[in-house]
Amino acid sequence: MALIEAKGVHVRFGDRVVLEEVDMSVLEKECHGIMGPNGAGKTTFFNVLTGRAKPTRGELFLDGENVAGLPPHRIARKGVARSFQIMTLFDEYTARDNVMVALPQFRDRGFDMRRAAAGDSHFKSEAEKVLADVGLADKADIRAKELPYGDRRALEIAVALAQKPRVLCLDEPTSGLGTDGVQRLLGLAQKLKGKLTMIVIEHDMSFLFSLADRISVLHWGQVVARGTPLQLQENPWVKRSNLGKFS
Amino acid sequence: MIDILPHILNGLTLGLLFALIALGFMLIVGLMEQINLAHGSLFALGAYVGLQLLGPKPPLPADWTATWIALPLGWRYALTLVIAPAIVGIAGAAVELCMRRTYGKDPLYGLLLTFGAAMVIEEAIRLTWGTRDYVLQVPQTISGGFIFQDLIWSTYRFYAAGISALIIGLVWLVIEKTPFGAIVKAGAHDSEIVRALGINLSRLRLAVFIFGTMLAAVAGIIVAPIWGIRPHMGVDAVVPAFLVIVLGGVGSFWGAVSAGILVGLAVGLSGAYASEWSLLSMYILLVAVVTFRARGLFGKKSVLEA
Amino acid sequence: MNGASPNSPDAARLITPTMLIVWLLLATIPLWISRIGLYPYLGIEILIWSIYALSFNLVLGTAGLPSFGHGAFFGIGAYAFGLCQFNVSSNLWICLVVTTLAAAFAGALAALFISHRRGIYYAFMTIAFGQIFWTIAIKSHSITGGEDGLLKIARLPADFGFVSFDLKSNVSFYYFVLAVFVVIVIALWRLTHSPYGRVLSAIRQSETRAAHLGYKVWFYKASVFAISTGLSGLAGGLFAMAQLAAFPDVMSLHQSGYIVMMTLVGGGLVSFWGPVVGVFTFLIARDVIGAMTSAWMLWFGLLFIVIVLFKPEGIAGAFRSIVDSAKAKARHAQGMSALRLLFRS
Amino acid sequence: MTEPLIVLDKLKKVYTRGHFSRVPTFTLEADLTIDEPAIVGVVGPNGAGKTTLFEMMTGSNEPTGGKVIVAGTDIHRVKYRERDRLAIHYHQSYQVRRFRKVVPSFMLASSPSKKPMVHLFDEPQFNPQDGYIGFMLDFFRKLRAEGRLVFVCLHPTASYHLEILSEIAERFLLVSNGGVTPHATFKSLIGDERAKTYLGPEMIRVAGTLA
Repeated sequence: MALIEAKGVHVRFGDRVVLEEVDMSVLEKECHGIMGPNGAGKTTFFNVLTGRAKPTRGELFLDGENVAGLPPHRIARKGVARSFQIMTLFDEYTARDNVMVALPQFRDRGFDMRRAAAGDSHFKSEAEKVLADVGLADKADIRAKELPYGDRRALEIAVALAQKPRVLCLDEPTSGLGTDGVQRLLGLAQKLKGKLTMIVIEHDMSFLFSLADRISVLHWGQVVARGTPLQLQENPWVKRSNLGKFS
Repeated sequence: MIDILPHILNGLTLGLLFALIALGFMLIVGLMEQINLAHGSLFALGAYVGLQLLGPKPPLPADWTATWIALPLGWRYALTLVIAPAIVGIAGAAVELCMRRTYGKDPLYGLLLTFGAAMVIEEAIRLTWGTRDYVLQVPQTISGGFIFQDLIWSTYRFYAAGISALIIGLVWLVIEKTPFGAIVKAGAHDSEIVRALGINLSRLRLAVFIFGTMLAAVAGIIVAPIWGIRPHMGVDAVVPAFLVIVLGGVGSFWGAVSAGILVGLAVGLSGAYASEWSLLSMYILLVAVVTFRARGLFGKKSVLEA
Repeated sequence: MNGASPNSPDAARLITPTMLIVWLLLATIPLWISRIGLYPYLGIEILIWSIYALSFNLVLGTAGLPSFGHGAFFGIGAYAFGLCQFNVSSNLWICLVVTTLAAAFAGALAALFISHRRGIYYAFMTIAFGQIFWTIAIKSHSITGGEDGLLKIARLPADFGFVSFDLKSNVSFYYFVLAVFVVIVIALWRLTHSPYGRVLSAIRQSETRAAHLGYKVWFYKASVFAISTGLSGLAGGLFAMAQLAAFPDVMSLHQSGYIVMMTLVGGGLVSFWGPVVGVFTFLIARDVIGAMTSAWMLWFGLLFIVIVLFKPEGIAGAFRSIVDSAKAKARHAQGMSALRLLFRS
Repeated sequence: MTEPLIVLDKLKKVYTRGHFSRVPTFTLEADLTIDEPAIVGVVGPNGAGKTTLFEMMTGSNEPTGGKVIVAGTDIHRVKYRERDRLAIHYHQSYQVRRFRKVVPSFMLASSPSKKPMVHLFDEPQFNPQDGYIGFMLDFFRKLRAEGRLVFVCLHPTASYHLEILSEIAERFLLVSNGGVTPHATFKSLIGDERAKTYLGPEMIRVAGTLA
């Protein structure tokens, strides 16, 4: 059975279709790509999936339980972590503190007012472990807003990973990255693949083709195509664009 | 049932005044996404400048004074409605020029700056005019009262409500039907577009701010004969103005107008039965509405929420 | 981050060197304050308002919640202290606990309505609640004395069982308030650097992110509001003791604005001690400028505008940025050497 | 399916200027019927009225005269929020347009259908670099296979636009000077004099090789 199952998820805003009866299923430990042009509704789908937006109608099952319309913190506690297209970090915190606050153990102690957070070396080492995973080990003490762009992207992912999620949702992780940055990210994503369920929104086709197990193409708020990268690459127009055969 | 009619009428006239007071505030909040806490002080300043213009020592060049005093009161009053806001507009311009440094930062800074400006204006008023109460003279035709169905009605209240409605209508026309209004609206939604159109955004903001300030001043002159003139009147005005804006929904013109009338009715009606507590009714109204409707009655999403 | 940088060694301490210095300085105030032309009562005022401002900054600086009606809770504390003393008990400790709980309860009530709101709507709702409590205080003549206030509040003795201190003189009362101040400073320092404080600060930086990390944001916002209003109420109770009365004036919108002003002028957004610096500046400016001109608010208003325009982080912030830029220079030098290492390898 | 999918019955839109003496500035007229599911290519110069036509077909722009009947229902008599269950307009602009509500919603009928029967794609971005074109075309075919009517409005500026048009569309509409002319084949479309002047000689030459 699929871990995530969207059934007829529908979001409208005025006369604009944002999501039109979207069905989608994501298997456990699968890496599922969502691609499509700008304004296609990809981020809205993520917002519905993570509780940031309520669908007008439709159901969204996470491990058999309908989570559509639950608030973000409830969904997060069920093990869904996300990154944001427009990076949303705790800018004044250091990289380590950003990750530390994301740890579930820290969250469980969120109402502890008596002990100093800094005094707990356990949190510190946990956070540093996650930072090392994304290659930020030596930047733990730098404040998020002072990190270079590529590192901020990596930190976004670290924050999501720190939640020990079952489902990791990445919203356009390559946006704004140079070729080197994309390669580094691809390496990181491939390391994670198979360890947890991943849903990756991406505009960059070649990135997804080399990463995802299955891809859904979203346009006009609807799934216009889906399949494995191999199947999708069979499309004559895709072939032509890959070969650069356009006059 | 008949007994309640005067209270409804009273509430309606009061509501139009609230809407008028909120109007300039609404323009600045809705179109510029800036909260002008000095609105109340500028409102009070309008009343004081009006008072000075209609008094024995008008703030005019010496050789004009004689001509001015010689004019009939009705004329002077009508001209005051234009001149006083123009003078207060200068103060508004000064506030906006200071405020420029806060654009693009947390809206909190704009709010704090105008809080400071409010303090300064209020203190300046205290220094210039002292702390005593004044009464604003109005022409005979609109003062006094009349008797209708055994009740005495104040002529001025009806005049004030009428002129409020008129000004609200005019402002609506300016926003909806003139190129200025169109640009101003575009400026609120997307300043990039305005820049791309080659419009000087900072001049536009200045213009909107001055316009809002002048509306505050007009409201001050119109409301002064009813509430009286004292340094504290600014706070008395700015709080209902906030309320009206939040209740109506930030950025919604008719939201503000209908919320003004709603607040007026709430105060008017509760005043009839529990006059001690009438001011409380508007806060309770606000809490009740905002609890259930996050953005007020007709509000749209705004950067001020983030 | 509110307070010293979270990774400074001070963050984990219960009592920091700065605290000791501040307390020592404050402890000497009664010895010299009269000599510089001021008076001991000013010291009491400064301490009480400092407690109030520190508690307020928990909401504004740490959690980033724009509360513009906090005066109401200070006032509720003042009334609660008086009413408890008249009707419940003449034990100082019971009265102070009741005071704190009453204000926290009122705060929690307001928080239930406002905690789901953000930004401007949050601010306006706090104003509305402030005005509601203020109106109630003014209009309930039979309970609060209306505009005349609640008079004849006594400074109850601080009874420790084995020893009891009489607080009637300003100097002894000063030391009592200082003791409360010491406790509050320790508690708030701990709280801001605890996991709870970290979460609040995270919420300030990005409510969205915090929610997606699984934090029940509204509950944090509500709880910190209740804690802050409770402590503000405690300050209000002390103020009632200081004034020997409770007046509705402290609950007005103006007074609520002043606490925001003090906190910001001092630099509450960036520093733990900012609110205290702000209270000092404000109250001393009031007395010093006030002695020279009757328009002290005009000058202070202008000063405030200048600070917002040019140093929005406030006085403590300005100090901090000087220290930070010195540190940044040092870090820059380090970074360069790291770069060199990289190229060599 | 007995009812035609769309009927534009003497549809007319007149834009005027001035409040008192109304001067017509632009008039659009259309009269046609499409019975079967199909993919219809729509071309025409900017300002010829394509968007107005689409808006009237989806019920967001009230016509001056005539009717739009979608699958047997007059779309302008359906509740505002249910009109998208009949015909849906996918446009490029990110602006959300609200319906101009003339009649309150409760006085209008419900939509008989749950899913839209007519899909209008207003100048979809066919960007050759990202390769989405193939998926988009497949999607049009899928909708058509499900028995729906698909309109694709294009403003050909590159030769592959013409390629797309000739590959995907089965019938055509030329919107020009306020008139709507149906064409059964790509050949007849590019044979139309108005299409020739609109596309220009170079594009017509390319089109000739495709037809």
